[in-house]
Order: sequence, then structure tokens, then C-alpha cells
Amino acid sequence: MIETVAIVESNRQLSRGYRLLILDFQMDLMVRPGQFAMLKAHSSLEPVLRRALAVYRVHGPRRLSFLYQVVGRGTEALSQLAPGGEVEALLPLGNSWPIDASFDKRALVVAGGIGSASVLMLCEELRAARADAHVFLGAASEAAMVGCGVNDFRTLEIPLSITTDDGSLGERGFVTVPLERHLRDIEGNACTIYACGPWVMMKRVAEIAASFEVRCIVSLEAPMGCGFGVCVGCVVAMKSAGQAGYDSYRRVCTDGPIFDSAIIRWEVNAMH
Amino acid sequence: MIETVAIVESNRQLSRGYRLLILDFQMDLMVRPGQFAMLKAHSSLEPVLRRALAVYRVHGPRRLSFLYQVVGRGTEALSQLAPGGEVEALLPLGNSWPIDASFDKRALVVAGGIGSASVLMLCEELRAARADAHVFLGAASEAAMVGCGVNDFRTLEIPLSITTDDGSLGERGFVTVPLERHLRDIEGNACTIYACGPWVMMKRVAEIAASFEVRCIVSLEAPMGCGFGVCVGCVVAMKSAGQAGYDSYRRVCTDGPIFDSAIIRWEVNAMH
Amino acid sequence: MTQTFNHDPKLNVEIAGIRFNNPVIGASGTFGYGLEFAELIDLNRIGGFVTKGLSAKPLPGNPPARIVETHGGMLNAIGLQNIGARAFIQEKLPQLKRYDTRIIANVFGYSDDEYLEAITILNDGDGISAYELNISCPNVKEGGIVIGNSPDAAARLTAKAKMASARPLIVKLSPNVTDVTVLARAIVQAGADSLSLINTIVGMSVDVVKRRPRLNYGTGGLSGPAIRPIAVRMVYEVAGAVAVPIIGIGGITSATDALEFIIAGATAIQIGTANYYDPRVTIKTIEGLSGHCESQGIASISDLTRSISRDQS
Amino acid sequence: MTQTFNHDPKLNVEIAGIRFNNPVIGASGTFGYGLEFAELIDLNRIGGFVTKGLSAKPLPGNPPARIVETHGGMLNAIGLQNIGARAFIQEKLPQLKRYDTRIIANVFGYSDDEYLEAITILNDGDGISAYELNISCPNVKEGGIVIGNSPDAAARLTAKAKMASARPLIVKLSPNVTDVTVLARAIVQAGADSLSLINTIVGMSVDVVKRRPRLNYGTGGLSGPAIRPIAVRMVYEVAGAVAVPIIGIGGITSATDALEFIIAGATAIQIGTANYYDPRVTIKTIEGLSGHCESQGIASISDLTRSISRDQS
Ligand SMILES: Cc1cc2nc3c(=O)[nH]c(=O)nc-3n(C[C@H](O)[C@H](O)[C@H](O)COP(=O)(O)OP(=O)(O)OC[C@H]3O[C@@H](n4cnc5c(N)ncnc54)[C@H](O)[C@@H]3O)c2cc1C
Ligand SMILES: Cc1cc2nc3c(=O)[nH]c(=O)nc-3n(C[C@H](O)[C@H](O)[C@H](O)COP(=O)(O)OP(=O)(O)OC[C@H]3O[C@@H](n4cnc5c(N)ncnc54)[C@H](O)[C@@H]3O)c2cc1C
Ligand SMILES: Cc1cc2nc3c(=O)[nH]c(=O)nc-3n(C[C@H](O)[C@H](O)[C@H](O)COP(=O)(O)O)c2cc1C
Ligand SMILES: Cc1cc2nc3c(=O)[nH]c(=O)nc-3n(C[C@H](O)[C@H](O)[C@H](O)COP(=O)(O)O)c2cc1C
Ligand code: FES
Ligand code: FES
Repeated sequence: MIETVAIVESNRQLSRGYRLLILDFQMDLMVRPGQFAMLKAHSSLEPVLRRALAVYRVHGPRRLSFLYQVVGRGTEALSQLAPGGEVEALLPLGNSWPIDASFDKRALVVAGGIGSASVLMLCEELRAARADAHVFLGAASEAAMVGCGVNDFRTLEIPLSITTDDGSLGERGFVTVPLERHLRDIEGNACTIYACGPWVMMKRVAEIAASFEVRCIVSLEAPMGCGFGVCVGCVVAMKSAGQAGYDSYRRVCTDGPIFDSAIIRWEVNAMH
Repeated sequence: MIETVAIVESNRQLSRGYRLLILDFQMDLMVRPGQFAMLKAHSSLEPVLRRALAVYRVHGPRRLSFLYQVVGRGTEALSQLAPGGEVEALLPLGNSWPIDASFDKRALVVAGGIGSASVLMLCEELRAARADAHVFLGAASEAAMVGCGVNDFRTLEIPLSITTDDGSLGERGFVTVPLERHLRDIEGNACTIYACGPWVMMKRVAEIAASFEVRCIVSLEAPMGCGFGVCVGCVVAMKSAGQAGYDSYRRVCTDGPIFDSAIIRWEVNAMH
Repeated sequence: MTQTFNHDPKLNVEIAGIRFNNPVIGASGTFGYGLEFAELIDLNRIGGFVTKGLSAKPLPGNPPARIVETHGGMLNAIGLQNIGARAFIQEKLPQLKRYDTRIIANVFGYSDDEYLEAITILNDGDGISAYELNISCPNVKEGGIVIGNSPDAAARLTAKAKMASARPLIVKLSPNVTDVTVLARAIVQAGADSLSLINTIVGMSVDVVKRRPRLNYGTGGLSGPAIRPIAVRMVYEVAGAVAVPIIGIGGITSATDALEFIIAGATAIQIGTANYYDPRVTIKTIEGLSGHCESQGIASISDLTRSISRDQS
Repeated sequence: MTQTFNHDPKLNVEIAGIRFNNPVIGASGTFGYGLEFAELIDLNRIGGFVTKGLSAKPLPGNPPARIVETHGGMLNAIGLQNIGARAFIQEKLPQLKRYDTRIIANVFGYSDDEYLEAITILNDGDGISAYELNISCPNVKEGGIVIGNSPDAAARLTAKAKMASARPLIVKLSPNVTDVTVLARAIVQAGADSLSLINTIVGMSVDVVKRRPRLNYGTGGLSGPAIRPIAVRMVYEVAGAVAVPIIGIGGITSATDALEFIIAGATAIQIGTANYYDPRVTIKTIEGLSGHCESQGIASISDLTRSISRDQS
């Protein structure tokens, strides 16, 4: 975990509301797929809290990129950054996608919307491990899909199923539809689902995984105060623990963001 | 008084800590010498209040420039503006330098530090009125003098006396020294002093003016909430009124910023 | 009243029998005597405004510095500089007649009698819709007690003011109390027709080089976005405690902010500090509220008052 | 205690007989159990830190959402999730031994007895310098009363805690009161060795589309730069009312902010929320305080405590 000020190399709009931020950290970093950073424009006084962004890609020992959607005050402030600008950064944070060779002969990667940002490196690693992988991407529209990095996923040479809400690219509808279809096709074969996206999507993926009795790993989001475990603000409810135990809630930032979907109490939305 | 969003044409550093901001207002404006604007970077959430800056120069019906020193959070936010950026602006505000032809045959213009920003247009007008003017500029150093626009004053073809605290340009010492010398030289002739600068400087200029029995007009500064008369936060204490009357205090933004120095209760610093 | 404006009927609200074209009101001390805004916005479009605090006699106010900016807000210790109730009636009210907007006179005094004197003067004024009793200004203490922090003193003054008043009486609550509902109940019981809250919160800022308060008065009242969460909470609490309509105030800068107060329990809202740095904020807020009603299918903004749900997971 | 750091002697301060290398302390709930910061800063450099609120038994805390950001700050309703006093002693304290910094245990309970139980457990812990009694957490109400808002209840608990405690007792004040000096006097009279203030201010944020509070708990505690002026004012008031050393808390983000509190009356300060978004803020503040003493010719930071002048013009 390093606390530093990184320099903006570029901050390009991919499509309306989606941007790719490339940062030069001026020191060597080791980042594993699924880890994230807490970022904030250096000169920005408001909002005060940093924002969690998954590391999208490693461009060398000192250069990382982040793919983000502009949704509110914090990402808006990031979107104003120009090359040469400074970013306060704490990273790498959180655990990473568990890639277990024996398990992951067959891997289904599911991303909804900007959830894609957390799985590109996972896909790269799966390909490197020669896993039999399949990627399912869902987004609102073709433009959103471009913003969510679909073109980077296309270069991976992993089979790719695409859905959009408006049908402007790929199949029309939810990403869970081709996922379920695929699971029926390969039924009986052990596989692992890796999912990242909106809470409702992950909840549905978890249900599907449970019904097919396959392992499902999710990367969760929660509002974060600190990103390194001290505020205990970013919790998600656990199935296991009763209301009385200390372990009813776990921190997304340090106990996660990646969890086995089977331990999550999905009725309690960490994003409220 | 117009409330608008202006576009940054340029925002150039003149010397360390001093910048010239040129704004395109995209509509015709009429500004008189000594008037000011309340400005704020459009996308900046903090600080919340706008900042008062004198109109430095008129570059055409829609283009105005502002000369400013970066001193704190607000001017720092302004300094981040890039060409094409947006600035929230309310202007023109306040009264203007009273130029009365009969009075101002002889005009002594005194500016300390960035107070220069408020008097360049006054000088232009005095020259146009063929007044017998003399300008006294004081600043910390040669670099600060450049930041305070000395080169623009040089092109005016008005006699110019310069002092710096460190003697790096012109005479070493306070600007009030050459002013007093000059007043002694012209003693007996009616003249008007126009002054803008730090409170202590203006207080001293007012004292000098009183001792030479010449009229002295000052442009004051005060912390401003609104700039258009509603918060009553920017007051300066008047000599005339007792503690009981409503008129003990006047607003710098609307009753000023320009006052006859004789009516100011100089012991009560509006800048605290 | 010659000007007319096509108001969104969904935004009409009523408080103590007074109809407001919309629930957006300029707050006392931030809207001058109204006229200052005539050049900047169409006064016919706003629901109303509250005058700067008016006292029976003109007041000079405090020496500078009177304001200091803080993160997300500002402290002020203006000391209630005002032209006096009589001058307001004679010099300002006649000019305000031509606007179709509700004028609320904010009333202030250093003693119960001074409050009543100001009200008596203002009773003669034409075109004032209601009084807002400012018992919560933190910058004016007599003998160390702020009337608005004591339920007993506040109730006593409210009862007297109600008697003296020819118009509906809104009482403006102090946030500087342990339990705002105790204060609210006492004041409503004493006869207030409506409550407005919050006034500013007492704060201080120190010049660390000069080692003295940045405000000449020492302490000042904190306003602006920084205090909004505190204000929303207090409106929520008071709305659960009393039945009179509530006017929400504190850090409102947009329609979304206004909706927080309305959903928590307010019938109307006042915008203060934001007017300083965004002089058209009242108009933008009104437009935003219209848009919200439209997009959320809300027939009347009043339907949102106290619509907050408290289901916890 | 093997590590040593060359502390600036000008920054030494003492509170209730405890020597701090400097007046900069990490605030409870924002500094974890200290260890979380070991990777980010040299713990030997800070004056000390206060643990997350410890209760006799572990507590699960509230369901999410537990935090929401506001202008200049955040609301939290963590619900005091903690590993419990015993686990702290067994699992955390041993790892903390090697740092030369003061450890203050923040103590919490749902009843007087639970507070005493936690203290009794912690009395066995080695390396704890003092207790900070958290009687002001706004997110835990029993029967609608927050102990810290009632001078009587607070004094009663303070007296009992002082009896039970093997260590100096700091009591942390609630800002959600009409007059913080009444509370402060009662608590000092009951035996507190020091007071720390302020805890968070109760606030609320509303999701205007879902029409419900953004926090699952409903209300939460406001912290961050937004509350600093209120906190400085309260420290100023309390410093004028009691003789015990005061620890200033609330929205501190820099040495300048810290100095506001010290000049207003604090002997030391705690930094809370700023640790979240600027994990090295404690170190930066210490360096800034050194620089200030140097440039202003101040021999000891304690000379600045309550150095505020109140001359008005
Ligand atoms: C581990 C992790 C990794 C993430 N990776 C990415 C990524 O790679 N790309 C990307 O675009 N987004 C990512 N997000 C979501 C991103 O953090 C939010 O979109 C962002 O915080 C929104 O901030 P805002 O101020 O723009 O929005 P606002 O809605 O104004 O934010 C208000 C508050 O809510 C919080 N918040 C809002 N949405 C989210 C959210 N989805 N998750 C967490 N907190 C939220 C903010 O942090 C802030 O405190 C990630 C979130 C987490 C927890
Ligand atoms: C009528 C008028 C005209 C001005 N013209 C110019 C100009 O042309 N060029 C220029 O560089 N400066 C000018 N100033 C001063 C300028 O407004 C301040 O330097 C600026 O507000 C400082 O803001 P800050 O946030 O950078 O500094 P900070 O010190 O962080 O400001 C803190 C607070 O104090 C106020 N403040 C601080 N210094 C001043 C000051 N000198 N005057 C008024 N308020 C102050 C700020 O507005 C803010 O509210 C003028 C001031 C007035 C009143
Ligand atoms: C400079 C200033 C002056 C004020 N004067 C008054 C006043 O005279 N009477 C009053 O009742 N409230 C006064 N207020 C309080 C506001 O009306 C309002 O209650 C408070 O500022 C909170 O709202 P805001 O955060 O939107 O500003 C004043 C506020 C400010 C900032
Ligand atoms: C998320 C969070 C959790 C907190 N938990 C505690 C706690 O357990 N005990 C306590 O006494 N104070 C707690 N506090 C209050 C802080 O210690 C501090 O008093 C308050 O946040 C004001 O300081 P700040 O503005 O610097 O954050 C907590 C604050 C936050 C933001
Ligand atoms: S974000 Fe603070 S503990 Fe996870
Ligand atoms: S700045 Fe508000 S009245 Fe002058």
C-alpha cells in the first residue's frame, strides 16, 4: 500500500460520460487483478473524500490506467484533470481475483456497466493461464459499451457475449440471459463465475450460480470513507453471522472487494 | 449588473504568483474605471464564495482582463483555469473613480502591490482627459512589480515613480516616500490623490493627503460575501456617524469601493 | 401586482393561510430588502422572500470584520445592521408593491418590548404577508442568554408577539440547542402559526498569526452547505413533533437540496448564503423542483412534504 | 519502544500526567487500532492515537449504508462495530508495544455498567496511557437519551468511571447541546482529568428519489472540515469554563487548523476524518506545527494554548 501523488499522462473520453485515466506513479508498483486505488485530484478541495477506482490495466511498472464513469461530484472532479495534473493516490488496495488453476479451467467472466473496469486484468490473467474463458459484457447502449472498454476486451481473443439494454450492440436485454444460456450449454462441467457490476446484477448472477451449483466470485462496491480499513463504513452483510457477532459485516475495502457470492447476505444492499 | 458565465481566453502568469486573466463575456459590457467583478471558477465547489477582482482593462466590448495575485484558496482556484474554461461572473459592481476635470488637472495615482489592478483604467482615463498625472507604484520586488503590471503602466506615457521593498527596481522603500516628496514639490497647487493598496498604505496616504490638505480618493478592500449589497458583510467604518446611527458603516461593494479618504474611520481596518 | 408570471401550479403551497406561488423563499439577511435582486432575477417568479432583520429603531451593526469564509460556508456577525422598521415601510415597501411575491418581515429586538414595538410599526405596512420572529440570532446576546435557546423565554415572547401581530406569525428556531423539538413544541403551544429553521450555528474562526478571532465580534453564525445535514435532521425532528407547517432553511443550493428538506418535513424552504455566490439560485431551484415533479409524476409538491420513509433493512 | 525518533522538543505536551511527544493524536474511529497506519506513517512520530470505541463485548455495528459524504464532510452511523475490549488487549496491544506513542482506549457501553465492564477489562491491558470515555456517540441511543447530552447522567457516569479506572480519564463531549460549558463543568467536577471535544454533530441526508435517509440508521454524525468552526467555538467556550487540559477535535486537516484549536484553548488536538482522505495528515500537521513554532519564535507549543486575545476594535 503506497500513498503518493501521481501525474496524469492522459485523461481521454472514450464515449460520453466514460473516460480512461492513465497515471504515472513515478515508482514501481505491483498490482494484482481486481485491486483498486483511492484517487482524488490534488488541487480539489471538494469533495473531500477520495474515490475508489479499480486498476483497469498495467502499462508498465509505473503506469496504470483507470476506466471510469462520470456519475457525480468526485468523478466529475477527476474528469477535469489535464495531462501533467496531480492525483493523490493510495494503492494497491483490497484483495484480488482468486485464480486457481484447477478450478478455473472454465471461467465465465460477467461484467455489467463500468464493472468491466475490474475484470480486464482478470481476463488477461485467465488467458495467460490458458483457461477456457468466456466473457459476458452488458451495458446500456453501444456508446456505453465503448465507454466500458469493449474494444479492449475484443483484443483479448476470449469469446465475448455482449448485451445492451437498447439492443444497439449485441443481444438486447440483460447480461444474465446469455450467461444462463451458456451455463445450460456447459451444464455438468465445473466452472467459476467472476462477476462485477451493479448490486442487482450481481445478486442475480449469484442466484443463477447457486441454481447451477457453480462457484461464483463477485467484486462488490460500497461507499468508501478511507479504502484501507479504518472507517468501517464500507461494509457488506454476511450470511453466516448473527446480529450479535462481530462478524456480521465485513469491509469491502480490505476484506474484499472480492468475495465468494455464497457468503453475502444479498438482501442487504451495501450500496443502500 | 450582469450575472453570466464567461469563457477564459487566457490565464497567463506574469511573474510568480501574479496572473492576468482575460475573459470573453459573449455580450457587450460597459465598465467604468475602478469597478470590479465577483468571479468564481464554474466547476469549483470550494471555496463557495466568489472573489472580488477589479477590472484591469477593457479589451473590447466583450473582453475584459483581470490582474490578480494568488494568495489563498479562491485565487488558487482561479489560477487553475485553462483557456476555454468557464467563470461565473457578476459585474460591473461598485462605483468608479470620480474624475472631475476641474479637480483633476493634477492627479497623483498611488498603488501598492496588486492595488495597481484597480488604477490602470483610471490612468488611461486621466491621460485621455489630458490631466497632469503622476503615477506612484510600490511593490515588494521587481518580480512583484512585473506581476502588478508595471509594464502596462510604462506604456501610458505618464510619469512613473517606482519603489520596491528590496530596492530591486526603482527606489528602495515605501511608495509614500516619493509621494510625499512630490507633494512638497508641487505644494500650493490643487491636486487629487487616487490610492489603492493595502490598508496601512492607504491609511498613510490619507494622513499625508490631510497634512497637505489635498483631496484623497481611495479604493478599499473588505472581505465580501456577495458583492452586490445584500450581505452587509463588507463594511467600512465611517468617521461621521456615532455608534448609534445606521450610517456608522458603509458597504464597500455598493457604497464603494471608492470613498473620499476623509470620511473613513481609519482606525477600524475593514480587513481586520 | 401588475406583472404576472405563469407559475407551475404543482408548486403552489400554503402556510398559515398564505398562498405562495412556489415553496422557494429568499432567507432573511441574504435577500436584502428584496429590491437588490430586482436587477438579477424576476422577483415575480419566487415564492417570496424574508427581509433583513428589522428592529424598531435602525441599528448600526458590528464593526468589521463581519464575515469570514470557512469550508462549505461562512461565519457572519453582522450585528443586525438595518434601516429600521419604519424606514422599511416608508422607503422599501412602496417599491415592492409591483411584485407578485410574498413579503415576510423578519423582526428583531433586544427585549420583548422592542420586538413588540417593531411588530406594531410593521402592522401599518401594506403588503407584508407575515412576520418571521428572529429569536435565534446568535450574534446578539443580552446578559448572556439567547432568547431562542430557552423554551420558556421563546414561548413567552411568541405569545406576546402573536397578540401584537396583525399577521400570521412564523417563529425562526435556533439550532444551538440540545433538543429542538422541546423548543418547537413550546413555541407552537404559545401560538406560532409556522416554524422556520434553522438559523445559523454558532462558530468561531481564529487567525493563528494574530492569535485572535477572525471576526471582530469573536463568534459568528455558520451558514452554507456545510450545515445542511444538521438542518435537514432538525427539520425532520421538528416535523415529527409539531403540526404547524415548517419552512426548512440551511445550506440549500439546488432543487435536490430543497427536496431533502421537503421530504423530511418542510412545506416550503428558504435559501440563504447560496444567493451570495449564485444570485439566480432561487430561480434555478424553482425550475429544478418543477422538473422533479414532472419526471417523478408528482401532482403537487405538497405531496412530498414529510414523505420520508423510515424502513430500515 | 525500541524505535526512536528525534522529536521536536518544542512540541512536547502533557495531559493528566501523560507526556505526549507532540500534540497530534489520531481520533477514535478514524485511526482503527493504530496498526492500520503502520504501513503509511511512522507511528513513532505521532503524539498518540485513540482506538476505535471499545465495548466490553464485540459489537456488529449497523447495516449499510453507514456513511454518506456531504459538503465538507461526511455523516457516519457505524454503530460502534468493534472487536471488543478483550480482543483489543489480546490481539492488538501486543503488536502496538513496539511503538513509542501514546495509546488512548476509547470506551463505550450501552449502560453505565457496560462502560465499567469495558474499563475493568482494559485495566488489565499493558501499554494503554489513558481512557477516553465516549459518552457522545450520536448513533446509539438508549430510550431516546444520549448520556452525553445530559449533564447529570454524564457526571454520574464520569464519577463511576473515574473510580473504576486505573488510568487518567478523558471524557469526550457531545456538541449536540445548548451550552457545552454546563456539561463540561459537571464532568470535570465529577472527576474527569481532561476533556476532549467535539464528537460528531447529528445530521441527516435524504435520498430524494427513494425518499428515505441515505444512512440505513436514519441519522448520523457529521464530521470533517464543515464542522471546524463549531468545534473551535466550543473549545473556546470550554477552555473558559474549566481548568483541566482540553483536547480539541473537529475538522482538523492541517497545522493551521490545529493551531486554531490550540490558540482557542486546547493543549492537544485529534485528527479524525482527514486521516481517511489524507493518511499522512498527522505527520504533515506535526511538521507544520514545528515550522510555525520556528517561524513565530515560539519556545513551546503549550505557550500557545489559550493564547487568544479578545480585544475588539
Ligand atoms: C472497489 C471499487 C472499485 C470501483 N471501481 C470503479 C471503476 O473502476 N470505475 C468506475 O467508474 N467506478 C468504480 N467504482 C465506483 C466509483 O467509486 C463511484 O462511481 C464513485 O465513487 C462515484 O463518486 P462520485 O462522487 O462521482 O458520485 P456521487 O454519486 O456523487 O458519490 C456520492 C458518494 O457515494 C459514493 N459512491 C457513489 N457511487 C458509488 C459506487 N458505485 N461505489 C462506491 N461508492 C460510490 C461516492 O464515493 C461518494 O462518497 C468502484 C467502487 C469500488 C468500491
Ligand atoms: C473591490 C475589490 C477589488 C479587488 N481587486 C483585486 C484585483 O484586481 N486583484 C487582486 O489580486 N485582488 C483584488 N482584490 C483582493 C481579492 O479579492 C482577494 O485577494 C481575494 O479575495 C483573496 O481570496 P483567496 O481565497 O485567494 O484568499 P484567502 O486569504 O484564502 O481568502 C479568505 C477570505 O478572505 C477574503 N479576502 C482575502 N483577502 C482579501 C482582500 N484583499 N480583499 C477582499 N477580500 C479578501 C476572501 O475573499 C475570502 O473570503 C480585490 C478586493 C476587493 C474588495
Ligand atoms: C450574512 C447573514 C445575515 C443574516 N441575517 C439574518 C437576519 O437578519 N435574520 C435572520 O433571521 N436570519 C439571518 N440570517 C440567517 C439566514 O436567514 C439563514 O437562516 C441561515 O443563513 C441558514 O441558511 P443558509 O445556510 O442557506 O444561509 C443571516 C445569514 C447570513 C449568512
Ligand atoms: C466513521 C467515524 C467513526 C467514529 N467512531 C468514533 C468512536 O468509535 N468513538 C468516538 O469517540 N468517536 C468516534 N468518531 C468521532 C471522531 O473521533 C471525531 O470526534 C469526529 O469525527 C470529529 O473530528 P473530525 O472532524 O476530525 O473527524 C468517529 C468518527 C467517524 C467519522
Ligand atoms: S472504506 Fe473505510 S473501512 Fe473500508
Ligand atoms: S459584499 Fe455583501 S454587502 Fe458588500
